[in-house]
Amino acid sequence: MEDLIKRIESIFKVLKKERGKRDNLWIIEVEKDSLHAVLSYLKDNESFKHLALVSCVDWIENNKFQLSYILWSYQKRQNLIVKIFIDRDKPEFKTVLNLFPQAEIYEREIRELYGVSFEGNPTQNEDFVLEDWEEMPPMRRDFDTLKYSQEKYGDRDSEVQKTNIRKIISDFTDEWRRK
Amino acid sequence: MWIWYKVLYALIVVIGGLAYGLLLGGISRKITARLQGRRGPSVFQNYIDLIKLIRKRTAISHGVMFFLAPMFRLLGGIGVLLLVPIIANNTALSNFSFGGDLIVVLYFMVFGCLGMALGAADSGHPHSALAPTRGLAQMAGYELPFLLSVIGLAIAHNTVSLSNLVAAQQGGILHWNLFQYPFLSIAGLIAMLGMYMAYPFSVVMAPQEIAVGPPTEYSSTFLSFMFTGRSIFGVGKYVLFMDLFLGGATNLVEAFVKTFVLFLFVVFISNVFPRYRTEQAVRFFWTYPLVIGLIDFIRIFIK
Amino acid sequence: MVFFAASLLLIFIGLYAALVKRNLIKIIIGLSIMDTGVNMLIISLGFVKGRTAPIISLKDLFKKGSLLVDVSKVVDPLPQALVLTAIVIGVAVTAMALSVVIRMYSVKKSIEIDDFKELKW
Amino acid sequence: MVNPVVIIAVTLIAAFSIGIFQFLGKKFVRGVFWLTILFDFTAILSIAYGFLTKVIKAPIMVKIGGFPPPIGINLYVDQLSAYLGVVVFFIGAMAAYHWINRGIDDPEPKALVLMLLLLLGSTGMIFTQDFFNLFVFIEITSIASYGLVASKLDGFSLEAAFKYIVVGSISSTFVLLGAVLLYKFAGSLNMLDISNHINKSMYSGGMLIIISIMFLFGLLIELEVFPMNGWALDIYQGANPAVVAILAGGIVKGFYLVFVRSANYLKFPYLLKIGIIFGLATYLVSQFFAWKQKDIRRLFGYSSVGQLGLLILAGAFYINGNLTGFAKKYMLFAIIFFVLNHSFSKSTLFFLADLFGKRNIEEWKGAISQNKFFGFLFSSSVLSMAGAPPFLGFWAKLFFILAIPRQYFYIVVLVLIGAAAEILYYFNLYRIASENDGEVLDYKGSIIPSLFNVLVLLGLAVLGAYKFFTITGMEIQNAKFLAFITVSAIAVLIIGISRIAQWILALGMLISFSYHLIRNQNFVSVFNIQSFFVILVLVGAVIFLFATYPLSKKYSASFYPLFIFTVFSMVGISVASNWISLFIFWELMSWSSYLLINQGSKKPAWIYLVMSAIGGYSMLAGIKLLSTGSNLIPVFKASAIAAPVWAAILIFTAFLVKMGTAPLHIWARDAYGESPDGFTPLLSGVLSKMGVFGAILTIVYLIPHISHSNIILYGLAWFGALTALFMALLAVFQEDVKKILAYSSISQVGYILIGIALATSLGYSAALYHTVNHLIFKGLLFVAAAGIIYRTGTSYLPEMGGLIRRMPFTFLAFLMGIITLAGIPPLSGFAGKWLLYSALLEKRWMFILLIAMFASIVAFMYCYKLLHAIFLGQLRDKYRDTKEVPLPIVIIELILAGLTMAVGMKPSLILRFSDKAIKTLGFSNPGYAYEGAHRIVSKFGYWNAYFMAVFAIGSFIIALVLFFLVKAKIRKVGQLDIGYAGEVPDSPESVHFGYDLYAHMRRAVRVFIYPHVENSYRRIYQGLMAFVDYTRRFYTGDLNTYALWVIITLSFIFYILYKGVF
Amino acid sequence: MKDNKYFLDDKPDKISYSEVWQKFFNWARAKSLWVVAYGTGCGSIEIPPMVTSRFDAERFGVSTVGTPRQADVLIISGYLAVKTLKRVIRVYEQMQSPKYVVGLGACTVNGGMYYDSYNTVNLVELYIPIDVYVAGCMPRPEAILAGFAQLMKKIKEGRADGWKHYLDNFEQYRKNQEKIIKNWKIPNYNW
Repeated sequence: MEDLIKRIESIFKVLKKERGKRDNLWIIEVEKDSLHAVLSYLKDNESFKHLALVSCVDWIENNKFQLSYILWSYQKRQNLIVKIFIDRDKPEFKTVLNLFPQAEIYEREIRELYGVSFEGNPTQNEDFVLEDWEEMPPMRRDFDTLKYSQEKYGDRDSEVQKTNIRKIISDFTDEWRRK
Repeated sequence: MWIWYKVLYALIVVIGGLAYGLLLGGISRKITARLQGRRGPSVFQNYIDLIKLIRKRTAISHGVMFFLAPMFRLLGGIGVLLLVPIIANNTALSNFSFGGDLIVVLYFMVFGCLGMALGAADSGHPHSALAPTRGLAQMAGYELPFLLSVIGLAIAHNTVSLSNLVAAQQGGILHWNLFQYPFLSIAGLIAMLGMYMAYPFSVVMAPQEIAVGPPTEYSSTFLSFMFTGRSIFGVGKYVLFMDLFLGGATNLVEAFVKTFVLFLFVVFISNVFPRYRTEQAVRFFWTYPLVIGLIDFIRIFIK
Repeated sequence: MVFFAASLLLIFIGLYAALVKRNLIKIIIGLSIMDTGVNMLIISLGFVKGRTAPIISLKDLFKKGSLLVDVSKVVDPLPQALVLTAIVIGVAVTAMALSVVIRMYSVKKSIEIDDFKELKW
Repeated sequence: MVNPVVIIAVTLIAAFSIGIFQFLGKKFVRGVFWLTILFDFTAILSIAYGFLTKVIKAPIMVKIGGFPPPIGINLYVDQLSAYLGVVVFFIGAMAAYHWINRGIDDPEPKALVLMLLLLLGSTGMIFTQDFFNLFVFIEITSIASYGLVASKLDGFSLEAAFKYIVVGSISSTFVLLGAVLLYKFAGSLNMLDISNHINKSMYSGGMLIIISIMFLFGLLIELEVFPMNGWALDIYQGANPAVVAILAGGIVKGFYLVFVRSANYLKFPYLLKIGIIFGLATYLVSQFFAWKQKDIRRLFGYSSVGQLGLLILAGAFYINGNLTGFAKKYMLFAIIFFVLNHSFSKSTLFFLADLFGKRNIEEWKGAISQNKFFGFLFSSSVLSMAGAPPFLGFWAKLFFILAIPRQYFYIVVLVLIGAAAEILYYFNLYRIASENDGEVLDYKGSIIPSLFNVLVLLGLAVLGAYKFFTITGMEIQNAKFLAFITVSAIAVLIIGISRIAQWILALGMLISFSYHLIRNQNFVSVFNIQSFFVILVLVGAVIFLFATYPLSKKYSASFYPLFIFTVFSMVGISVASNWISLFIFWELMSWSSYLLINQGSKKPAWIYLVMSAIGGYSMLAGIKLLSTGSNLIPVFKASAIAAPVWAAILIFTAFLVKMGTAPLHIWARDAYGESPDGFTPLLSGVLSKMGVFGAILTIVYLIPHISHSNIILYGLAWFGALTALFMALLAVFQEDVKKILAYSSISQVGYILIGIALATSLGYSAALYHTVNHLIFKGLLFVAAAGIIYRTGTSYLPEMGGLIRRMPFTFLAFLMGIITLAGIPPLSGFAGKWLLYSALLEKRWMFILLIAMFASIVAFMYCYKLLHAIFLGQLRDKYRDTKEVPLPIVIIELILAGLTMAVGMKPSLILRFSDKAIKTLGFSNPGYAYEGAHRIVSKFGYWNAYFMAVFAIGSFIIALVLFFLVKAKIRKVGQLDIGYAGEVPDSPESVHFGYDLYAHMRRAVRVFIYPHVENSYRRIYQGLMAFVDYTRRFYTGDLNTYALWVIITLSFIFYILYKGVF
Repeated sequence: MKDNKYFLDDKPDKISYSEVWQKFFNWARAKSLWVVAYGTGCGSIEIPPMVTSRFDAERFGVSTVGTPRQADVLIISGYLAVKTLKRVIRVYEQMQSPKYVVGLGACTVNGGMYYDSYNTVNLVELYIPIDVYVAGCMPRPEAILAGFAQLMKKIKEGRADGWKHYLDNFEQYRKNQEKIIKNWKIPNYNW
């Protein structure tokens, strides 16, 4: 796996590399302009034929969106995550549909939930999960779901004890991480 | 004047048939539940269901055929029950069997099915339209052994009058067609399984697969009529098979016992077999029961 | 008998040409030979050895002093009359055939049968 | 009256003067030519007229040079020569006109000279009395023909001409040899003289055989007999069509006359054998080789050659066949009719082929359909050529078949096979020509010669019919009726400008005819099986004709005439009193219905025609078997004597074809499904019942008198049962409304066949009842289908759906029809089933009973499919504004639906008629009895229709009342308001279940519905085609081979003579 | 989609009735509950155990049907998104009166653990009249049966008139529904 990363480094500029939680999982960060080249190289020369997922992370602190392309090689049985950062104020990127047709639906999902538009994806503006959503994309971290929920769906005015679930969950996960 | 007595008796028979049919349905549900290790509903559950259905407040209709189909269904059921003699040569319980003979009954049995199929098709629901095609295909399957046994018996006894058929079987249990012509009877009884559309031949209704088959769009009063028709039809068919194979009945108790035995036969078979696909059912009917029945059929043909 | 054999031989030669030769002109020659054979046969039918031709000259007429001719002296005249007609017809046919062949040659620049097999089946 | 020699002399002088004075210009040349033709024609016509009016009583004998017969050359003109001369000159004139009109080949004067020489030669050939003179005239004719054939001066014509020259030379060599050897043998050249001198015993010597064979063989080559006719076909293909027209239409007939006459004078004893061998071989081989032919002229050439073969056969029988009495007369007329028919129709066909200009038959698409008048001429000639009644060819063929002695039955069979093959390829051409999708094509040139020819043909058709009926002495009422039919059809055709007027006239005719019939006391009082079917036909026809009103504007002007023709010919069938008149009207019906179906779709019509032809001709063969020495026209009742098994089977085949019984059903699906919608009800409801009628006649009059009749009847019942079952099964998987109904029709007729095959009174009751009932409900269904197709524009079931909302009345009627079809009790369908089953039980035919009952169960499947796919389910957007079907159709539908209800309650409405009819079949009772007013009792069971109806309706009303008592609040909802797993369906199409409804069933019955029979037919046809395609390479196009075959044939003749095969 | 070609466009009538033998019929209705289980959320996995051998709801007359036309009871089995709500409304309106709704799980009560989700309906009774809520995340089959017992009791007492309430306050319900469902693509009333 390290050889692979070295080979990539010899061709492309790798900003950051990191071993994942398994031996066969590595994460590299590349420049956003070279992503297509990298993916194309990986697909054609390194047998990463399968794009398992495209995901998005909202780094609101850095004013960035991170796009992660998770690749899988059936031959080598290796995962490689290629990530890039795009400007959060200008959430636009180019589609990888020409390399991986299955990216269509992932990009549609990201478009709906994060508002990142992918130039060249013809179906990106269709509904993915939500029907007729008109607000801010709901997975952005500056979207206040509680407020929205209360405004839109109301709240039961009863003696049900309200717990801040979010706090509990974050406490729980913090604790779990600490271990 | 006698015709009005007949009508009166007929009413009683129909109401009795309905009660009996609903009860059989309840018992069937109970038996199924017990076989599955459940307590199951009360044996009177079908009565309750019927009452509830009748007293639903609203109903929808899709068109004229949709509207009339439950009536056809009920008419088909009543027709079959009333055209077969429950107790032959009994003023009250031979029903209207003077109106026609076995051939009439055979064709009248289709009346209700066709009516229901048309209503189902009129509802515009694709599942409702699909189910009758399955039903008719399966009918083409089971009618062949059934007709085989019926024709065999008719030729053997030189009659197609049901009363005469019953009369020919009197005089002891060994005179029953079941024992006189065992292979024909087996073919006929297997065909009966298909006729009741119980498992393994339940592809028509096929609950959960195509909603509930033909009556998918039916509700409330319409459904109650279908339910009624189906119950009465079921009883009518049991009586028919009783007359054909089990020697008919000389009194009501005997009729109840014999039909109940037939009923148990259907219920127990249906509870231990999974569902056939349409073409599997058709192939089944065109092979085993047919071949079995042909043994007696040829015997009669040669004789 | 010799005439018979010879004429039959001629007829068969003609037929042979018609059957075997691939050249149109040769076939026509064969037909002519066949014609000749038939004509010879016709002549031979009327021929009686030792008799003269059935030609009546004025001299003969006046010599005998009557119009009657001694029929026993001459051969049967009818076949000779017939053969004249037949020869004429044969010539006509040959002429016709040759003119057709000329036309055929002008169309296809060939007089071989193999080039004239378009009409078939 | 003119001296015949003048004709020859004038023609000769004219020919030479044209040749000499051609510098005087085109006008002079043409003037002389036409004047000569006119003179010759007038002259010969006057002679012929003299013969016709019996002014000239004896044959004319012209002594040239005043010498008496044995010495000089004589012309001998008898009746036949004169008539043939008229024909030759007529065709010649027409061909010349056509030729000049189409642009005669250069140089024109020479061509006209050759034409005159040709006519001169053929006239002389017909007239001469001298063998050598005959040779001379033959040569004149031949040389003229060589020139004419070559006159086009292109590769094809020159090639053909050269082949002709070579083979012709060989032929004339033989003729010459024969003539001179004859002179040597007999010492004379005069035909009569020779004839007087020789007798049959001289043939034992051997010399005369060789001589005769030489002579006749030469003529046989000219007559284009089988192995030696490659050159002739090449001429037909390659030469100018005008030349071919005169050759095929006139000159060859001259050769034929010469051949027959010479053989007669020579008392040639082996003529019959030679005629049978070569005539039959020529006829059959060319009829089959033509199948694969793509060049239309060569196709016609094959046909001509075939006709010549038939003529040789006929001539051989006439001269040498030991025919006596009527048979001889029949054969003579057969020959005359064949000659006339072939001359006029074939020359017309060649003219038309030239006018249209296309050689490949595939390029003939649209030739008929786009040029109406051209189409009329073409159709008339083709119909006449193929022997369709009432054209001359039909009478010729009929005479021929009747005249052939019974011991030569195999000839009858082979000739009829050839006739069927001829129909196959002629109407393949006709099919292509009547296709409608080609681009607009027009013919070039004048159609006047063709028009004259066709007018003559039509006149000859009348003559033929007149002669046939007068000579055979069949009842004059047949002839009258045929005339009546024709006149009616022509009357309807004439007012073809307006379809409405045609409709009114046709309807008026039918109704007034029916009224006339009912007023006829004789008809009403003697009610028998025939009256039953007459009434059936007329009632059905009136009803279905009435329903065609809204559809009429789609149809061509010939629709109603043909409709009338079909209907009246069915009446003719029903009232026929002997087999021959039955056959005549049967053929009329087949052909007119073919033309009607052809207006809808071409290929199915063609298959229908071929199957009908096979059926019709097998019937004719069967009838031939029934005839005895003196009795050539078998009557129904008298035919009881010694009817062989094969006669019954052959006659039955025709009826089985019309009934569509498997395995003869292959025509039916598409013919029913794609015929004009206005005609299909008649086709299904009435026309197929003619098969039933015929079957009843056969079983009543023929079957009881043959051995093994029980086995035959049982076999028939099996055929009926299997038809009923498998056609029903096939119907289930059709996706076209009319095709479902088509298969259903065949299936139902299968039931009727079972009933007939039972041959018991109850069986007949069932059959007759079901016949009427099938007319009612299948007519109803087809009429309704016609209306639906009219409104929706499609007959494809998956395209329909939900039409109950737009066409409630049609749905009601259709539902009634379907319930009747399914045989469910309260309506009339059940009675037929009950009677049939009772009859089967009575006879203990258990297996057939099982299959029949099971078939009716299968029928439910397609019944449901029809109702569902047309009327139920989701209504499509495009039919949202569709209206109810047109009013006349609704009226008919409701009348028929009412009838089914009425009959369902009271089956005696039909049964009282069928009872009467059955009594005339020789049964004392109808097989069942009435018990009380309504209860019908058979030996096995009983059935009370009235009670059933009252019971069903009563119960229904009670159920309905009950329902309204307890019903909930009902809302009628929209069509897409269905429980669809919470979703909203987006269009009706997405939730309509309409295509391949029985896909699951298909998996179970795949082996039964696989088109085995169609495929077998296709394989046979393709196999024959391949065989023909291979064997027709026999005509290599190589001159040497042609010459070789001449020699081989001659050797063959001598060989078999030597072996003493004769 | 508001095209009356395909759909019946009328609003339902209000129903007011009085019945002879009311109690008897209510008893029958209570003893014969046909359930259309509309699997909206994780509760749908709890329905099968309820009707199979261990818990055997059929002994109470509760059985399942495959079509809303014949059903008496609609089980909203948990978490209800806006998107699903549309379908639930359609299914509910296609059922024939009298009809009852059982809300299953905490999510239907107040959103449960998704109370602050952007897409979970917190108060289902604003949109569909709920007759019985069964609390729990998820409730076990016993709890569901208890809920059914409650429903039966209500029906017998004649208090299970959510359906009537829906018809009577149809405009109000529809207003609530339209408030959260932006683009109303289903017919005015789902007959």
